[in-house]
Amino acid sequence: MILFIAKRAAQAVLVMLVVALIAFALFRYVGDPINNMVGQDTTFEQRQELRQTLGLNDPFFVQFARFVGHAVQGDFGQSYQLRQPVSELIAQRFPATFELSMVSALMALVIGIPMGVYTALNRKSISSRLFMTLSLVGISLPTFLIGILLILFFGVILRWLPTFGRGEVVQIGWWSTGLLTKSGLESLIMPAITLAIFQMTLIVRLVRAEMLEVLRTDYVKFARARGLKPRTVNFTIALKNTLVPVMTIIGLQVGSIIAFAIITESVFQWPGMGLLFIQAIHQVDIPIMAAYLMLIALIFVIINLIVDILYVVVDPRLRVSGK
Amino acid sequence: EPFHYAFQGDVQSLDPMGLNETFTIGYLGNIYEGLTHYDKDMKIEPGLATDWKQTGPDTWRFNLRKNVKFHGGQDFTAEDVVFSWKRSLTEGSDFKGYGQKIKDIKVIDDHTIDITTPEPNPIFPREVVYLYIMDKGWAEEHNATKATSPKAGDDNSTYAAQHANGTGPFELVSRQPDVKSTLKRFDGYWDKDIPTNVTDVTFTPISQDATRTAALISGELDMAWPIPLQDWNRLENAKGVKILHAPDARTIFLGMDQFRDELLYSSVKGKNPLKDKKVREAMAHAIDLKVIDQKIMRGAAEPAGELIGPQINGFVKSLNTPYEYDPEKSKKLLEEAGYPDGFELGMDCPNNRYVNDALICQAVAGLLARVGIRIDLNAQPKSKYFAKVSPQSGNDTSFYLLGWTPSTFDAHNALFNLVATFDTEKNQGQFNYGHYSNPKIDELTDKIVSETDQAKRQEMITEAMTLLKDDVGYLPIHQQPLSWGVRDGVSVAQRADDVIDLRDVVIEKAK
Amino acid sequence: MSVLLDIDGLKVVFESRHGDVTAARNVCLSIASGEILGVVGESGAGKSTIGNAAMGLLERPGKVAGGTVTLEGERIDGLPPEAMRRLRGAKISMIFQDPLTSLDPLRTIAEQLVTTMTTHLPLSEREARKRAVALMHEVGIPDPEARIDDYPHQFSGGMRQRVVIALALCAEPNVIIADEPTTALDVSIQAQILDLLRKLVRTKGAGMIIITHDMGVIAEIADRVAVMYRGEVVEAGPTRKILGDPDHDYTKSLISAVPRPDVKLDRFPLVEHIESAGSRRSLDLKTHWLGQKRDYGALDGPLLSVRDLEMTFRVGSMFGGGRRSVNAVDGVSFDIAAGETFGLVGESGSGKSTIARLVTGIYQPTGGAIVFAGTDLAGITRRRELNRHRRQMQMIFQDPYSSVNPRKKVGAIVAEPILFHKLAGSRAEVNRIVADLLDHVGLGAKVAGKYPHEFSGGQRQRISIARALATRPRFLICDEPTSALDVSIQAQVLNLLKDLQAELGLTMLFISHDLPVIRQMCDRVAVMRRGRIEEIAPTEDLFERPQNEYTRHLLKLMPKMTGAAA
Amino acid sequence: MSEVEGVVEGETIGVWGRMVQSDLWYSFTHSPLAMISALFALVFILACLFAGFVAPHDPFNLASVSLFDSLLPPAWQDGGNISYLLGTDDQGRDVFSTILYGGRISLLVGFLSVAFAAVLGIAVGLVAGYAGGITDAIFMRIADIQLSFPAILIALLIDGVFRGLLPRGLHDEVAVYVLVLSIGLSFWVQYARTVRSSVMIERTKEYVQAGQVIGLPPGTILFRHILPNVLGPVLVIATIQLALAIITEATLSFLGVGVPPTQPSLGTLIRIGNDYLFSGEWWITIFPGIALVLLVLSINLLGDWLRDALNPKLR
Ligand SMILES: Nc1ncnc2c1ncn2[C@@H]1O[C@H](COP(=O)(O)OP(=O)(O)OP(=O)(O)O)[C@@H](O)[C@H]1O
Ligand SMILES: Nc1ncnc2c1ncn2[C@@H]1O[C@H](COP(=O)(O)OP(=O)(O)OP(=O)(O)O)[C@@H](O)[C@H]1O
Ligand SMILES: [Mg+2]
Ligand SMILES: [Mg+2]
Repeated sequence: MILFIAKRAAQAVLVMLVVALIAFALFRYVGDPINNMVGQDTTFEQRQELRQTLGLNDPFFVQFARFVGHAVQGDFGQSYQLRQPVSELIAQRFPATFELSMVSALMALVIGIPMGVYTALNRKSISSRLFMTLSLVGISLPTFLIGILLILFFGVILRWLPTFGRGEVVQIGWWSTGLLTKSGLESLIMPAITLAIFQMTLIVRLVRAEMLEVLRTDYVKFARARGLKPRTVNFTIALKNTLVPVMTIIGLQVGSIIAFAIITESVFQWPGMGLLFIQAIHQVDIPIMAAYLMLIALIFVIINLIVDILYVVVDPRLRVSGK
Repeated sequence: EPFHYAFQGDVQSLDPMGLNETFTIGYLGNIYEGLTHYDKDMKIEPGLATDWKQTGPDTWRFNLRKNVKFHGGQDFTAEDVVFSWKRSLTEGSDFKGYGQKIKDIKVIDDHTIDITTPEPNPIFPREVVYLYIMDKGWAEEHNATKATSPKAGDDNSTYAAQHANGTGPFELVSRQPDVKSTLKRFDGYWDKDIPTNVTDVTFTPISQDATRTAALISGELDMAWPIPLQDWNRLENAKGVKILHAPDARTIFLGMDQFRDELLYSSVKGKNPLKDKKVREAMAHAIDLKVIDQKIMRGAAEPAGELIGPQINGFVKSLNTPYEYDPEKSKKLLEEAGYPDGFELGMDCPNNRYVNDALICQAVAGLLARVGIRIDLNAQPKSKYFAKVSPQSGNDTSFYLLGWTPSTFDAHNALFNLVATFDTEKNQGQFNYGHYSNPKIDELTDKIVSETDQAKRQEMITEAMTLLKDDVGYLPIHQQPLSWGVRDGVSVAQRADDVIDLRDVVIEKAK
Repeated sequence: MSVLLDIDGLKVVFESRHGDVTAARNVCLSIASGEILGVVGESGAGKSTIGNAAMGLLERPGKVAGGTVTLEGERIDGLPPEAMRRLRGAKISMIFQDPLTSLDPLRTIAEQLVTTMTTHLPLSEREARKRAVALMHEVGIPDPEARIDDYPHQFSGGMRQRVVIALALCAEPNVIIADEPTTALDVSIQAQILDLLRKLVRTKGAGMIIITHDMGVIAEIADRVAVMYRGEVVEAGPTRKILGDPDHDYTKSLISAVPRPDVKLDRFPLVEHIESAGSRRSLDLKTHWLGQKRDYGALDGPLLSVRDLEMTFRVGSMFGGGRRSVNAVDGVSFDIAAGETFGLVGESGSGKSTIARLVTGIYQPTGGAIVFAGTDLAGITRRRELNRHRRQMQMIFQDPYSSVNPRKKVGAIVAEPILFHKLAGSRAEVNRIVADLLDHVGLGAKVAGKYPHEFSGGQRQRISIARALATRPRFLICDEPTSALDVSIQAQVLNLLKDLQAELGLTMLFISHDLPVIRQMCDRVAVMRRGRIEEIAPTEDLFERPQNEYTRHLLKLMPKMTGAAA
Repeated sequence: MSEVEGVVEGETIGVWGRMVQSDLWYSFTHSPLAMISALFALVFILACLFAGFVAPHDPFNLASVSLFDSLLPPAWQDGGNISYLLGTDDQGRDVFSTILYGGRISLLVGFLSVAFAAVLGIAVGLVAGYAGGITDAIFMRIADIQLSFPAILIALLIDGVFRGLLPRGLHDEVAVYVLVLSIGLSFWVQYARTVRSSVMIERTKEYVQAGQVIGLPPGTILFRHILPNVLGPVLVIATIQLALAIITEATLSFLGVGVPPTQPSLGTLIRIGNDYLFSGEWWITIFPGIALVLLVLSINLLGDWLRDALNPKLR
């Protein structure tokens, strides 16, 4: 186990190096940071000077090497725009994104999995067909549209929920949480729903598809033949077997919820990493982009590691290493 | 009274020498002050200087205000002015341009200084509005004597980018980039006569137009801008909010590549049709500014014929009549120029910089298509757009849209940056992406800069602008509108540079 | 004796777009307490279907179209699902035919047993677990304390079958429907299980239906026998009567096809009653594609020679502790001469299937050599070279359920090797060959368009056989090829194998625990136990003069069909 | 009787005959939902393909679009114009025609990118799951790398590279393929990881061993035997991602990579209309929105049906 994790940690480092490499190759195409860093009165020469100072004229692998050199020491540089250490910025933003993602992931799972099971068990019933169809409407509308429609309805017309931001937050150490205040919770509702809808649809459909397969297996039949309670058969036996393949996607989804809450965050002006990142793209704030991408790489490596470990925890067949 | 407002972007840095960007310096103008100050009509009024006069062609005497305290309790003295000026010239500063307008400062006494300029400068008081004064002691204490550098690991701290200590009517309470910044009224502010009754100010950046508008309508904000033009109707009809609008000092215009022998993006090979004045004229007559105003800008813009607007010193009213819309004439001109079937032309356009920028470009493309000029539109976010069209990549464009507000509110700024021949040596024409060039205008521009006789100066500006218009060097489109949404019961002064000065915000007592 | 279960006039149909299939019609069966009813019949006759129907477990598209099922005087067909559920496991239980897929792969044996018990019996988890261990011991799992926390995939087929039995019995039902409970077991375990079942029925006054095609088992355990043929009960009566003096033609032919444990015959007595499964043409191997011989170079020495073969599985969690090794094959050596049939018998889990997989290259041995036709397969690294040799080998798999791809039609499954190795000229010829093969294994050419799940276990096994034959192999490994087949089909298939061998000089490694079958089929036999070979001897010598203690033990336990008319 | 009529392979009944007789067709004709969905999808796709004939206007021809006609409401509302059935957008393009013309781009991008992602992802997943070990580790780490880049950045990269490599003027032609490539590249991981996990289970089954014994090369075993058994979830993801791809395309176009604003796709049209939701010009969003929802709905319902129909056990 320790060996396994050590191996994966080594791979993670490699992954992050490659991510950084690609990132630096890519930054050339995002635009020019200088223009956003200076006012219109700044002369051409001063711009060139600034470019030189920042090392933007260096070949990209020189920039890359410099970045890695610093990153190894835990220094991800300073935001061009905000003139603040990037690690500080990300630490400030992480809690917001994390809380939002976890709440919506939870929402997607708590609604998605039982719904998937239900629709698989009652494959032909009107209600499950209706649900399957309705769930599609949610995903065929773009996220930004869903967000705006929610704002329009609950924020502007009904005025039930705040339209933007995170509400009051409570500071616990470096972590800021919105889960402890009323306005924080209220602010969370709409973004979380917006973010969860897509994941939920996917989970419902996947669980249903896998569940249909598993329900036909002999061991489920045998479990029924032993008179086990339907709850045991459907959830303990069938659902668990369903989860092995579904786990992958759920893992990926949780990862991408964290990583790419970009649109939701910018629609609701949710002060998380996604907003920071989209802002950084607009401003070509290379240090932020680089650090963010590395963080996301790390998150995915960790999530995939967890998923791989979970496979083995859930599926004993994978524990054999005979071949 | 609390005041809660939102803009589409955030304050970029709290360092007053950090970024010379309208919103940021506008916001910091509530915390910091310069020697002079714009009033709500963009007229110069005393700031930290009580009065000033030109004592020689290149010397100005400023008398400084007494009994002014910084938020931290320090006294304001001439030392601070000298310090701030020097700081504006340090490496990380984006205000070198302003700093360089000063050659030297001689301290006469604690509250009197003599400033010399490198050359005679008739509009000098305008140049120091945004040279905000910091406290020397405070900066030294926090190792913030240099402007915050964008580069990490430099010995200067980032303290000044996250903290503020000015003399303005509001002091900083907290700031979280892109999330929220709060100010509170500074008790010790020297000017007890400012109209505002605001005590606590919360500022939130909200980047999405729709979200911002929604937050305003739902009552979560007292004020928000910019409000998308198409939402004006909605806001007018909504209870409790109103639209405040006026022409912006910014003029939007189209520029054309007039220096290459063959256009980069065109079907015409071997020659550059845009060098031909007839073609430029044809384009000018093909673009219906009225319909753009009516349909794209919902009637809120001011179609323009001149590169600068009425708010700008040097504006000539007679030149501001747009080129006449006459597609027939356009076609005829094109035919005369040898393009009876028109041609293809690539166009670059930002899509998140100006009000409805991409839409304007699309409309222009549509209008030009009707006379045979087929536009291939490349609309991009501003960071990519500017990277492409600016001199650093060799002005990689054939036809582009740009907007300009002269930061000094003086015509020379526009002539120098947009119209004068592109020349890196002299730093002129840096925004003249199409390299329009007229030696006569260059000559005039050089003279305007130091001409102190206002009447003569105006004459020269008028001449230069007339030459430009005759050449069809640019195709002005309009002055875009300022578009603020304000809650009923809140009164604000809408400045032509799109800055809200909290000194003028008055909130009616809660009903 | 009170009647426990009474099935009266039962009719089951499978609806399909091509019309309804009646899998059982007018079936009447009943059992009293303390009684064991044997149900025999051809594969696909509807035996399992009846069991499912009685349990209320028929799945779409199957449905009960008529008749009644009465349990202890109460009608249970058409009972609401929840009421039916309470009965299942507690009052009436079923042992499924396929042990390999009947167990939840993700939960330990202990968990599965405990849940079942606590669902029906007022037991605490600890008590349940204790009983589970005892039960495991009862069904003959060695070292139950340790193995109860294993997962199903860590057990051999036979062991899993015992677990399935334990699961079916753990809530002490009165009526047990056992669908081929001992098919996958070796004789010693089979004897144990039969003993166990018998004891259960006798002491607890339970009643049991035992579905099987092993006449030996029937003779051993059943009080009465019902013979099913094409969905109908054609004959029923006391065991002695049915086995000794059958009335119905089908029963007669069935009895005659039972392999004799005592004498070795040249061929299996051919089943006269051939009307099942369409027209079962026999092939003229002299002219048929299947008989076309391929030339292999001259060969001196054995065709297959296995030396000191070793296979160690490492089992255990990746989270440190609990890792242990299983020496599934532990220093095995034997030779098989060309044209010979070499038998491999031994208790379940002794490593027979593992040897088969090693020889075919599915597993890489951890030690030893496999020399095929003079070439050491372990020494070849080039895949193509290896394949050239491997192509001459084929294998019939033990588990008919997972050895055919559920997503492919039967025709495509059988055609694949022919197409892949380009063994036939045209698509039409392939189709003809496939049809012939399917016909020949007794499925009928028409099944080509169906999917495997539409077949009974025995029918699926025949698909697997047809597929193996489709490469015209030189060397055939048969891993329990007929364990799921009824004796008439078994005779048919075994005769086919014998014919092929005679015509083509086919060499076979024949794995089975059915000793009579081994005796009929094999030239030499190896007896395996715990990964080692105990004894190798020519068949007749082994059966007549066993040298080894263990061999003698096995032979003693071999069920005999007393009173068989032959 | 225990024998039923089966379809005997190789009978000469012709392609059409075989199709009508096939199980798939049977199941199709017995599922009204599938038939309605197919009908809608077919009509929509055909209308898009032949937009030039079906649409009353050509919204991509700048010369024919007039700003004067912009923001007209649907024909039945006050101020509507019968020539613009569903109203016009901010540039005066006929919404109905733009739905068809733009639908063509959206469909192209959607189908191509999903196909690209699926093919790539499935292939990688199969190989990684089957081979295991180091191959698996390499592919899965590549997937991790891939996952770290949002579609937006990938699109910027590819767009940048294309612009660098291709001569000027070719950009518009390749714009669509840049989109396809970027969206495809950011989608494949889902398939790869899903397929991989299923393959890891499937490869232990005996039918796989049977294939090995026949001598089938790993490729054949993977694609012919294992693949059909792991396709269930893949179909789910593919049908859902179709919607996602169409929407992603709209987002990317906003960032200046992708289709030019003068030729809006369905998603872009929705995005444009999004700006006009508050101001009362709802038709610019709502009609393309409905078109998209119906399209996605019908394709997903077809996908649901297909997945169930392809699973012999569920028939
Ligand atoms: N799901 C199904 N769909 C269609 N036909 C089926 C289905 N399941 C079983 N059948 C048919 O029902 C008949 C009876 O099958 P059953 O499983 O009861 O046979 P069996 O007597 O148990 O055979 P075996 O001894 O080989 O297990 C077979 O002909 C089979 O083809
Ligand atoms: N893939 C595997 N991983 C771990 N252990 C295994 C594996 N395959 C087989 N074994 C173990 O190897 C031993 C021999 O198994 P094998 O399947 O060869 O037995 P068998 O003689 O064929 O038994 P049966 O007659 O029941 O089929 C058993 O103890 C089994 O648990
Ligand atoms: Mg059966
Ligand atoms: Mg075995």
